[in-house]
Amino acid sequence: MSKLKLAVYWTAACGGCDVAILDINERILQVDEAAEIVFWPLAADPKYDDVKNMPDDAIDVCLLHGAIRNSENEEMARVLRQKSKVMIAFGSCSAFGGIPGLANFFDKKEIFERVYRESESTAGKAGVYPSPAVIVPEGELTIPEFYDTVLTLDQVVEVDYYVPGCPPAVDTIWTALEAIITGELPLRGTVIAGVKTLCDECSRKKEEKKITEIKRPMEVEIDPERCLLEQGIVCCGPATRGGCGARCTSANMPCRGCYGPTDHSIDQGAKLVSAIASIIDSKDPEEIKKITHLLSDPAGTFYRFSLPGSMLRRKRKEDVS
Amino acid sequence: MEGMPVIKERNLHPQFYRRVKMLPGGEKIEACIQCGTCSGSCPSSHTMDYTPRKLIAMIRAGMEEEVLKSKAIWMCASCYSCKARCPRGIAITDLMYTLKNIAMASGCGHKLAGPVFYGTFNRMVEKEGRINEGKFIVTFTLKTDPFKIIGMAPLGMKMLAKRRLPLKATAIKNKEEFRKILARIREAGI
Amino acid sequence: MAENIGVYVCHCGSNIAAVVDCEKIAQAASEWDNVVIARDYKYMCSDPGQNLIKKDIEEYGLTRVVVASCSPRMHEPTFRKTLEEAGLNGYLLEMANIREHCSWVSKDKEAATEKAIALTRGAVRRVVLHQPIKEREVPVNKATLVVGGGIAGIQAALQIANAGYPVYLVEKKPSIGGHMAQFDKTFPTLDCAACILTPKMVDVDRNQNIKLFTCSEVVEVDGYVGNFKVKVRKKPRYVDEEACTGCGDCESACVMKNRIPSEFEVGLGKRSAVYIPFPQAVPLKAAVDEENCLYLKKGKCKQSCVDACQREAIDFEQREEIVELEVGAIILATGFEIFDPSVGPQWGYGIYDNVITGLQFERITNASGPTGGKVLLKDGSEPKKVAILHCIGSRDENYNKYCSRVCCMSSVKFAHLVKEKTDAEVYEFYIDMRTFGKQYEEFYNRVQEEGVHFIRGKGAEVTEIGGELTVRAEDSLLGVYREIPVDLVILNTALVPCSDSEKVSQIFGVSRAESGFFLESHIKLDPISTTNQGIYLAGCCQSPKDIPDTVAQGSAAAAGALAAIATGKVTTSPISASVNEDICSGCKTCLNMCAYKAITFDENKKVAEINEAVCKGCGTCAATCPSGAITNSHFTTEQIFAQIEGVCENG
Amino acid sequence: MNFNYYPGCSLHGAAADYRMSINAICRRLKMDLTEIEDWNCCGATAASSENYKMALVLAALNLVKCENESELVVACNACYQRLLNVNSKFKKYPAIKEEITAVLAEFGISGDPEKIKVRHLLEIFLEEVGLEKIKSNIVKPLSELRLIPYYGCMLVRPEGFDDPEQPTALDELLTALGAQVLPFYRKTRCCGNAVMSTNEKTALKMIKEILEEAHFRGGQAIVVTCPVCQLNLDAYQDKVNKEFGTSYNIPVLYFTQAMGLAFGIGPNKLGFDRGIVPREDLLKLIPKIE
Repeated sequence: MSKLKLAVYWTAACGGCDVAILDINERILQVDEAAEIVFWPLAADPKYDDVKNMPDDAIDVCLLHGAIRNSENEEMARVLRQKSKVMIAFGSCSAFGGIPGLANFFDKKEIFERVYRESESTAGKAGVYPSPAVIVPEGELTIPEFYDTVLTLDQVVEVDYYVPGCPPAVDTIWTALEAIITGELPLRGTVIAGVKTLCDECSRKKEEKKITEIKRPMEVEIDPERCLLEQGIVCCGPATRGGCGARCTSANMPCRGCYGPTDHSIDQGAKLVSAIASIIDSKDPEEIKKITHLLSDPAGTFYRFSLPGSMLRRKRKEDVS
Repeated sequence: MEGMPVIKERNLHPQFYRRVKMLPGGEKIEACIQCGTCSGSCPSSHTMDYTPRKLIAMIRAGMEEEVLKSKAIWMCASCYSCKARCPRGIAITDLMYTLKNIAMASGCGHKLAGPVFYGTFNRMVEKEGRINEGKFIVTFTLKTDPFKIIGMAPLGMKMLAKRRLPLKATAIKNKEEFRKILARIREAGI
Repeated sequence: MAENIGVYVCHCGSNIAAVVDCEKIAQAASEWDNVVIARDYKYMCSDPGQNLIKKDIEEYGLTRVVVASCSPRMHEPTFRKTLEEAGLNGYLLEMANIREHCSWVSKDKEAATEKAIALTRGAVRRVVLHQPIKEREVPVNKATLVVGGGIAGIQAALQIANAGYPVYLVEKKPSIGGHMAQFDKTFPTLDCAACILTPKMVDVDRNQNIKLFTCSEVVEVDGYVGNFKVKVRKKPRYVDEEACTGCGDCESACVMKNRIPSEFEVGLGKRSAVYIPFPQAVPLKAAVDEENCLYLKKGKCKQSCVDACQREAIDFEQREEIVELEVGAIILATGFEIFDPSVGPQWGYGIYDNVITGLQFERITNASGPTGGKVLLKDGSEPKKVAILHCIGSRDENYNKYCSRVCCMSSVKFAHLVKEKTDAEVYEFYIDMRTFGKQYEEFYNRVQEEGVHFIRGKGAEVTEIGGELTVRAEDSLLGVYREIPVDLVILNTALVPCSDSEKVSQIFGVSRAESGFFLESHIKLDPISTTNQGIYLAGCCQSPKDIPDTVAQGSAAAAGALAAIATGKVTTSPISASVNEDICSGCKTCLNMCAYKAITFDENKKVAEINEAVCKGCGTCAATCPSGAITNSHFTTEQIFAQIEGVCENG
Repeated sequence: MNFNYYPGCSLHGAAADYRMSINAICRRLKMDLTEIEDWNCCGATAASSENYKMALVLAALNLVKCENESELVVACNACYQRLLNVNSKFKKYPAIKEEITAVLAEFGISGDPEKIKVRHLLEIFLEEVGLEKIKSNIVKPLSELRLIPYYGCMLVRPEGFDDPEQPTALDELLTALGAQVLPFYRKTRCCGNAVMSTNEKTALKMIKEILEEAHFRGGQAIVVTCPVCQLNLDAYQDKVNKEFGTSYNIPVLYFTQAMGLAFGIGPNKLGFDRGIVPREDLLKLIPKIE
């Protein structure tokens, strides 16, 4: 039997997912035994053109991590889709937009203004913005075009499976890789991770969910036994798919929501808003306002990983008349 | 006896009602239930030609001239009892101010003591930025009823004796700009 | 999903058709996916209209039906029945409200029609995802709990007991009778309140089917329609009810005799620490007032009451007990309280001696009251001029927005009683005279003829000028300000919700209106039910009302309860929430959210559980559930989103 | 303690004794009241009567002279209400706020009146200084004095820091000074100043009703919080007596004068001799310092 042909590629992301794959340690040998890596910019030599020259469906499985932020990301996603039998959105960026997706609270113009003009570190001639093409004496130079809106992978190409996480936990990765190696892939569209939310895995004691204060982890001496949310620390666990092994909460840090919503919720951020709102223990509108104002960045907290893939997708664009 | 006064519909001004509704104090007058709590609470309604309640009814009917020429609006002592007690939350004191504003702007009842009093006061403020009470009272009295000055003399003397009438003029420093600002806002109208 | 949908657009006579183009909706609908037939008709709710649907279900093999008409609150049951009669599950129906949401709120025909089309399209999209669900039948416990022993509760209790079913009547005070027992004569016929009330009170006492709990309060209600479990806290009376004969010897012997302001006399009379609330009290038993009994409070008293009682009925060892009851229906008849006019110092209450409330006047004029029925001032003299002020605390944004409904008539009655008993001039200060009941206008007319001065203008201020009480008001018919000197001012105060009504609403799971009174299911068509099935309202706890209306509502509430008891079963709505155990992670976010206490937590499985019989299908938990494990049947996320998408889609 | 301070025109005129007593007790309590730079008249009832925008500008011009997020202490009830009123009016009518802000901006004036908290001097004594501190300064308790607390209308209406009909702040302060504070129903009745010049009869009737109850209650003095009330109740007692055939002779003092007496400050420093109705008899009821 010929070896599985495997590709790993990285679009708008931090690259942590690549490292995470390597975190499976010696089990990488098992992967190597079963699969031939035909494309992996981090670890192997093949170039874009090599991929482009492959026949369609030449790759058995492609793990693509990263959101779609610019024209290059999109182009490569399309190429890899065409060349791969199975496309896996690997990691939160690719599955729901991830951290790069927070840029959807702004638009291209605002981002450029900040980065190339207002930023404290901008020196010299401020206000020169990247442009996709520029004419120099030697001819035209091009760079990828920066998009207004960050997209998830499945907003650009069809995706067969999702492996969430920022980065995916080793166990989650191994489950996915094992399924690939053995060929026992689940139903198309499956999110390869837990079914229930994180609270199911979290060993903290849950008593009564009523809070009168919202606190940040460093502002409080955390009771290591009790549910963080019940201690007033915003934990995204109740609305976040499990499967990660509750690594954060067992390290006394609240869940930040990187595994995204469950199969049964449409919008993780909205679910978090209603869940947090539900447990605030007050009937006085003024007091409620005071409590909620303790949360400094609600949108960024509730949609930290899921904005582009949520119903909101992005901040409303100003109507252009 | 000439019989019951008849108001001809064509002499009414529904637009007056609409205008008042747009100005401070006019907002909720459509909700008035004509209970008279305002008039009953008012320390000066017994001297009014129309009670505050009736004024609201007249505004709603569109009786513009009658309202603006009424003496009642100048009797308001601005004590806000009516506003505090109105069961419909109507800001009646503000409404009275608004009616005075319209009346003064349109020159209605300009000979009444009220508008003269306020006009004199405001001109002094515009000129000096502050009020010298003694000077103001004398100016006002001379404008309205010069003979009254004589009657006022004993109290004036007493005040003077008690060192409560400053003879020194009082004024602000930056009069130029102050006057310009006030002129500018007055030209914006009400 | 392939379904055969029929769309029916109702004209509602001209109610809808005058603004919305019904034909156009039907035409548009006929183009949509799954719609096999779309019609418009003058009255869909009429028999021919319903028959049209039934015929189409058969002929076109319809599997889903959309009716675009009025609010589903009106006719959803009607059309569900139509579907059932044609063999379809009633929940395969969806209604689009194109009357209240379109024609009644718009004059713009084009826009209203466009909106109506959008709403209908939403309904079509949604109905595809509807699932057949079945109503449940639950057995009904035959006993009824009536809370509150005023005239409303008495009427309801007697009605049910006389039909042969058991009733538990729970009253907070030591005696039943409520406010009506304090009244003197009652409008419009002037029969004495006691004469018509006490026979009913005695009936309650004698009726074998009624178990009366006085000095008692309901502290907990669990369960659901047909099967409520109620905990009643029975406070100690410190008097053995079996032994006490109501002779009053203890009362006379009490050290605190005539030292405690009597609640029944609204502070105008004094009582002892052990007392019989009033001569006709039921049960006619003494009770010890814990707050004021020297022995109970300080442990130091010579206990002359114990010595005085030949029946040895005084029992300081009595302790509070919790009684558990099981009932099928509950009637709330918790009544009202009187607005405290001292919050508005302009009325002089609490400042001037001779400014009293209407309820105090009832006691003064009552033959068994503190003055033996004589209308007297504080100094014992007879007033020569009396002012009666309407609307104190009513119709007033600063206090209560609503009209208290009874004050115009009781004020007129007060005027009559003053006239009957004194030679005083009477001035009534009113905003609008509201005498709308049977024989009410006639009564008003009679009192007018007695020479009462009716002044149209609210009494704005009661003050003292030159040592005389003076009412300031505008006589708005004359357009003049008046200061009327009087000797006595009667403030006819608002009827306000009981101060514990919020607590009571939480215990029973009923809602309150903005005014604080309990909220009925439908203000016109179902004024006795609440949103909590099986719990009914009677009397002033729902809104201020006079005795005739209170009695009528008491009977109506009894009829509501009896309907379920007589058939022995009730159907409950199948719309309820459920937990998908495979998804629930046991985060417990939902537990505190249920207003009906339907959610419990299974500590073994570590998942939430919903008791569907208790669940009212409000959807709060489903919205709360962060993992999406809770679904509300008939209101699933998919159904709601399909509807939204249908509404929002252009053209 | 340091506060921005708006005295108002009267304190430089008829209410010289109010000014003196404020200065004396603030020195005693170590409070610094800093008059805002070149303040102008609040407009009283006159500006509002002619043009409500002019009234708002007059008030706003004073407020913008304070630093953002600071407080402005006002001594006169009428000025207090006028200055306080700007913020509620601006909140209620954003368009008016915009218009007025624009006009001020034309003159380079940019402050936001809504950022300034306007407070009455009485409120400051109660809420900032505190009754405890005031009590600790008392050397001559006013226990022999039966005082009528008179608040006037504009301290609490249409808005303010106490109940609009039956406020208690002044009662509390005077009680703390050891005085016998009499129940007084007409404590927020209007003194009629706004109509004194235009409708004297009405104004006299209004004054009479206040004096009537004060007399009936057995008050030895009326204590006020406002120069306008003081002037009306004090200077017109003669006229009231003539008009109604009464013989009222009730001294009217400022609450700050009452405080000064209790603090043992010399009456002359409090302007005590400046009452139209002589106040000197009251001094006999103040204990001598041992």
